[in-house]
Amino acid sequence: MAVLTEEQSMLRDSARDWVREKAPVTAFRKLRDGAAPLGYDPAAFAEMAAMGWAGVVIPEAYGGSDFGYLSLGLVLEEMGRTLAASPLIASSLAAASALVLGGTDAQKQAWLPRIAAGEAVATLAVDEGARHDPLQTGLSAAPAGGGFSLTGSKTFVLEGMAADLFIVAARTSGARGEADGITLFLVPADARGVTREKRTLADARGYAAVSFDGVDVGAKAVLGAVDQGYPLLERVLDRARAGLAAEMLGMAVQAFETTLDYLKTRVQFGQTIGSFQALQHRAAKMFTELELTRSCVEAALSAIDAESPDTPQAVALAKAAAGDTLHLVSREMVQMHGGIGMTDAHDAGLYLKRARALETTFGSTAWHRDRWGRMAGY
Amino acid sequence: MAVLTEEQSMLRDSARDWVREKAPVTAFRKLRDGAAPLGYDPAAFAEMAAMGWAGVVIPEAYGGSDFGYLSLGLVLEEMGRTLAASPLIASSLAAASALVLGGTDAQKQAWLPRIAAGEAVATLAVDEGARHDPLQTGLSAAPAGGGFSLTGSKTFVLEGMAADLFIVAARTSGARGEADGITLFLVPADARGVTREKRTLADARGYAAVSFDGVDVGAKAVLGAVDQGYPLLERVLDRARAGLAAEMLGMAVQAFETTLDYLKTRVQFGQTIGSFQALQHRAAKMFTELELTRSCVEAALSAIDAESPDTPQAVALAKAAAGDTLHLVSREMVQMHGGIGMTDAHDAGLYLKRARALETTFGSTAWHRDRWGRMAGY
Amino acid sequence: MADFGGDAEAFRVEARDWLAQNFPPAMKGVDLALTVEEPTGDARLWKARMGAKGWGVPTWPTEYGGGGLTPAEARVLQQEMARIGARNPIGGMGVMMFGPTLLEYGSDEQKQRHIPPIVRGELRWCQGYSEPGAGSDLAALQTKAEDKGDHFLVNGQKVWTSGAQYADWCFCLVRTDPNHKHEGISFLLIDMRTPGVEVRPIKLISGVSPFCETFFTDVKVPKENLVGPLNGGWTIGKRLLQHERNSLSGGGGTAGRFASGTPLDQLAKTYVGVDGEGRIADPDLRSRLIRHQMEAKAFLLTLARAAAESKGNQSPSNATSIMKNAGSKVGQDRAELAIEIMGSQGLGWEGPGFEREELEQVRNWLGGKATTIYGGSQEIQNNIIAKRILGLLDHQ
Amino acid sequence: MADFGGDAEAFRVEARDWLAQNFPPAMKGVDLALTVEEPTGDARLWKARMGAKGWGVPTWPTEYGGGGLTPAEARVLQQEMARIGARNPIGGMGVMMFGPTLLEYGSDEQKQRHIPPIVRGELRWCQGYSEPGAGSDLAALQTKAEDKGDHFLVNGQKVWTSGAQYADWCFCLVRTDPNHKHEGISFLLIDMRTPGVEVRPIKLISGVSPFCETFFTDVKVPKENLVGPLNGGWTIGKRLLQHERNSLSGGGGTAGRFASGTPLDQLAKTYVGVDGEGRIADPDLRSRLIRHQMEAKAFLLTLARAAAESKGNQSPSNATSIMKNAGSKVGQDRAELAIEIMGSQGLGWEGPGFEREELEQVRNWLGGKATTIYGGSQEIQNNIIAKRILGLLDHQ
Repeated sequence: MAVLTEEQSMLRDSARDWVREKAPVTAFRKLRDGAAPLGYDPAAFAEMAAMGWAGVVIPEAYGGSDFGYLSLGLVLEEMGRTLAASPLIASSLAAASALVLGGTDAQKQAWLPRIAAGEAVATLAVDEGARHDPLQTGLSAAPAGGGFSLTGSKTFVLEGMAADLFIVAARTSGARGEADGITLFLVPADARGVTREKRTLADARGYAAVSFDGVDVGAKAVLGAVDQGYPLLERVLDRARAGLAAEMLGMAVQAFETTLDYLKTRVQFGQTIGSFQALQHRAAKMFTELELTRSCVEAALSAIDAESPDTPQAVALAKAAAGDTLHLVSREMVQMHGGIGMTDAHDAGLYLKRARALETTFGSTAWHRDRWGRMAGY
Repeated sequence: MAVLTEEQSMLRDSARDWVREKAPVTAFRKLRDGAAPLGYDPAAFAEMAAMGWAGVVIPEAYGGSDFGYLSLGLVLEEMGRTLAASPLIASSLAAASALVLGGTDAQKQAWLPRIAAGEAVATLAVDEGARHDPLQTGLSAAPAGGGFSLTGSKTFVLEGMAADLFIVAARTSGARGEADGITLFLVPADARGVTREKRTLADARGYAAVSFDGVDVGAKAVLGAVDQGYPLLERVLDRARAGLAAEMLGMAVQAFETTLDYLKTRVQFGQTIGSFQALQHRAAKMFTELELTRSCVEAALSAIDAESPDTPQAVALAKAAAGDTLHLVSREMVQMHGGIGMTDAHDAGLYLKRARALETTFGSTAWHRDRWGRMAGY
Repeated sequence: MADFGGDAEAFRVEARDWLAQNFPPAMKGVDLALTVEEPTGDARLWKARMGAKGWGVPTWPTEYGGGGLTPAEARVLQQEMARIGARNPIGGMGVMMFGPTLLEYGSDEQKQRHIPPIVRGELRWCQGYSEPGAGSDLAALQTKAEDKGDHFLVNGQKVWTSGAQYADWCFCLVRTDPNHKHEGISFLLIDMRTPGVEVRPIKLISGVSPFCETFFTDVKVPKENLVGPLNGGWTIGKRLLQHERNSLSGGGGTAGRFASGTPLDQLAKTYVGVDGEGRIADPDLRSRLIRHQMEAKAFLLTLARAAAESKGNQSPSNATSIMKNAGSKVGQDRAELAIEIMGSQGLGWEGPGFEREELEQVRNWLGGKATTIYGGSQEIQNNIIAKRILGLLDHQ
Repeated sequence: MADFGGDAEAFRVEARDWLAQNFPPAMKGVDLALTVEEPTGDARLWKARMGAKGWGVPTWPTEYGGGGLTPAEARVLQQEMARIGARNPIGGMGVMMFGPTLLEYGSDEQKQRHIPPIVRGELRWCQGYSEPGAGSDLAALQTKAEDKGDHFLVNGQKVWTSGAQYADWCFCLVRTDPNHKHEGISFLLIDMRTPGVEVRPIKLISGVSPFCETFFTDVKVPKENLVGPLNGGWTIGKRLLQHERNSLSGGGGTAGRFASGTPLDQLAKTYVGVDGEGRIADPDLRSRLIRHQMEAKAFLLTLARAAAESKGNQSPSNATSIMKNAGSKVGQDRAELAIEIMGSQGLGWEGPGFEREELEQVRNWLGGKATTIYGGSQEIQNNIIAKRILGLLDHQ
């Protein structure tokens, strides 16, 4: 655990307490079994927002606490522990960061206070295919009457069914694969021509495919500069990725602790299975990876807070390390639980499914490793 | 173990018996400690030749037994077990294959009977740099008086200090990196302009750097077709690689068995260390990899015998599998022996060093994996 | 080396003729093992003919309705069936595990009663081994069978009874002596329609329910249903597990699992694309794909080698325990790679937006996690290799 | 978060002044720890000045010649020394392991006698722990110290006594009670010049001999050389091992090992070359290099995190045992990758045809294999994590 300020320790402790009491894994299971339309419980999110968690990275001038990314990461880690579902990453982290980093004062005024209060949910609409690749943005934004007309579609939009605002990556010039020519737009979900359809993934969270069928927006809908949205988008995505890594770390820690408890209680051959050395050494390996991963995740969040130029490298490392470690731990969770871990009634499958969904979001482990390698000159 | 003919079983058994009696690891250790000039014991090689091992892949018409590559692989596996040093791979397998596959009758008559009898040692002179890459052949063969003049140098030539004949890959046209324009030449070691210098690697075998300084050879020195030597060279190299894989398999089997013996006898904490489950499971993993590797090695040798079009894939798989498995087992040999395995007086270090030398010869594990992937369309 | 003797080749003509006359062409490529319903029409005809001929279990003795073929003849039959796309309509746990075990340990009466219906594919069997407290440590089982004179009274709970909801009979390990662990276990056959038997399907992480919990409450089992001696069931039960492992690793199971579906290289080219040199565009993924495909090939070569080595030898070989771990690793790696290749599409669960193959791959991935748990977990297999094959001892 | 209090910052001026006056500029970047010979000239001067000031062991009490600095001040000193390229001339096992342990467990007489020479770097210590039959199971040691009234009579054999051929003294674990395993061990200091002490260097697979076998034959050791109570040496010995692990993982050892030499990406560009897109040409190697470099970075971040977390806390932390395995893996992987990159050149042993770096890398690769064996093997570290940190029990 990073060296925390007193305020950060308090934030973490209150998140831990609240999550344990109000959002245990059983709460997520209920949402899943009830096929909750948004993928999360709006009442629970309202409570989170009331505690200030939706405004952690938003300046005080716009209703937030400006408490920083490491602080928000502490909350996300606790949420990850119990698979607590909320739009914190999509709205309070990713979309909020986009507005903070790229928005005009008017844009900020319009959206940030509502996001911070949990009254509005915003989200990024970036990917158009199965695999994350923002350079492949093809959704067209053609000039139309002083503004733009958006046509195309986005998929796997986080909290896409709940969102009031989409921050859409569109192409105003250039071709797929090029950084130049990408522009970000603020598109309210109720704009004419916007339709969305739920996508149900194995992790049972709130994804949507969103279609833009000649959606007219004014020039003031542009976030940042026309054609030059890609660097801003990358900065925003890196913040989201660091948040995902924090959630993944929390999941991995809890998956490990749950497994460790089982190792200490399950008896076979007259012994707790945790007394078998082969399992002990595998547990030690997991613990080692968890410690290494924590260092990477905290370093990435701290790099963002410090506005370090090494942020992209630090984030790629954190997302990849969290991906590998969560992959290892969630698989071992099933294996070490044996048959019971294969049943839907046990939590192991929930962690396994969510692990892969997070792994693939905003760049897989392989994608981030290659990205890190390219940045390091390999 | 593949299903063997009676003759093959007898060959394997006689190789096993001879190696145990005449070429145990202590014999190699003596050669190393005495800095044997050739890297092997000529008297021992004469015994091997007398038993027919130098002629296993040579047709009967040229003094061999035409017994096939799987058969020679059985001998090489037994040699690998005790690190027995000999020119079997360089001369009796690689160079002999080159002559058999590409030689004129006159070339075969001139060299194969002597190679089969162990009277002459021949070898390939292919690589010019630290990493295997036959396409990078740059040694120049310029037309000169009806023949060719060779200028350039080769390095890490196997048994290069002992060789009577070099089979030299040279460039008669084209540029480094191109397959077209490579020609193979038979160059006697005593040809004017040939000089060689010993290279001492960690495995203490017989390597040489060989310089060709305007070496004049006649047109009859060309093996195969001018400019079109590369496909022949690849066929020859694949035979050598399969032989290396067999030697590596034998080494890995013995390294494992030596380690297993230690696990059964070394006592710590009042228990044989082999009773600790973490080590048991690592031993089971090694055994599993050895079984898988054996299948690959035998399949590659059998593919050569069957003149299968899949030979290159089968060989790449065998060399890579043997590389990975020997790497695993030789490292575990040191680790599981603990301190004693770190001492020069113990055999573990000898296996570790030889493992890496074989791994890098005629294409590393990584090189063969990539090669396999390209052939498979990845 | 010739694969088969002259006799087996002579049998080829007979097999070919019989198949020509009896195999309904409409059944080409149809695998009845994949359906739960009773077959009708051509399927029913094909099953009935094979059942009557005994060729669904070609090497079982004719005395109990089996084919009575030699192993060499059975391979010829297999080749001839493969040639015309005929699948064996007779299968299930009765064929793979229980039948061979009963043939070895059962009384003549038991064989006469139970083997012919298996040969004809008339009755389904399920396995009553594992219990909530007895997984890898199977011998810790507690389901109790009390001797009540003319019958046993069975009480207890089994889990992972595969297909119990469709089964007619269950072969069970039960405790007949609470004072001896291994020597207090008996091998008992229980009619699933007996009063007091209750079956509850277990939903798995993949969403399907191939297994059940089975509860026995005061279930009366006739004495004649005891196989082998009282308290002598452990040996029989272990032998049956060898047959299970054999069928899990050697045959269609594992190898089939990772050979099915679109090949990974094609999936990768579709979902990931290629770079300027025609290589799969994600270099990290490409390296791991190549490594996996090479491992898969090594496993297939090892299956072939083991088959060649064990020719004519019907009993399970040592190599079996290696195959299970190696095969399940290859299968699990394949499934992980498949969903990684397909990105978010590879995680589709239900509803619009997903291809059938995508929805299948995610279930295949999750379902495959059981392959390192059932039939002797990965850890148990490693223990077996270490102890039985490598001769490493437990703490003394 | 401020790193240091005001006092430590005040000390910065003092440190800077003293160094300006006492550090010979010619010693910039020179590491005396790497030489075995006695220093001369400026090196001798620098060592003598630091020894007299006590700043080679900055936090040790002034009472025994140490620097008497607070941990915060010690960090300031370190920063100031790094700023001008000054290396600490005082080191070795006396500083890293024995000194801290003696300060904790020794009598005042023992500290007065042994600590000052360590502070001044005058005497070398070696470690007499392992024996041929007692490696990971250290407490199985058999070297016997018999009570002969005014002295102990020591007989036995130690192995892996690091630098014994150069050492003046040896701190030993010896058996003083054959009937109790852990409670029969004492911690004894032996003058290496005592008659009956014989040292034989052990040649390692890397060709060097940093360790020795040390034989004790009727060696008389005065009673005053017993540290702590009779038969109470195990606790002291284990405490010393904690200091050893600390220095092996946290400090210069491991981190230094893989930071030295040409960076791997440069090596790869030199030996392997790049493809059309500027990527390292061997894609399989490239993937593994990237993965390794990321692991190395994660390890360095963890070192930094542990240092930040343990600020002001001098005792070894739980994280130490993770560091040893993680750090040695990174170091060994690096060495494997380095020789793989260099191909056959990376396996050069001696003679013509090899660069100095090539010859060093092969020895670094071989020598590094010891890092998962000494100072608590990889397996022992995993046991420690599993039991002490994770609370998993042994078989009951």
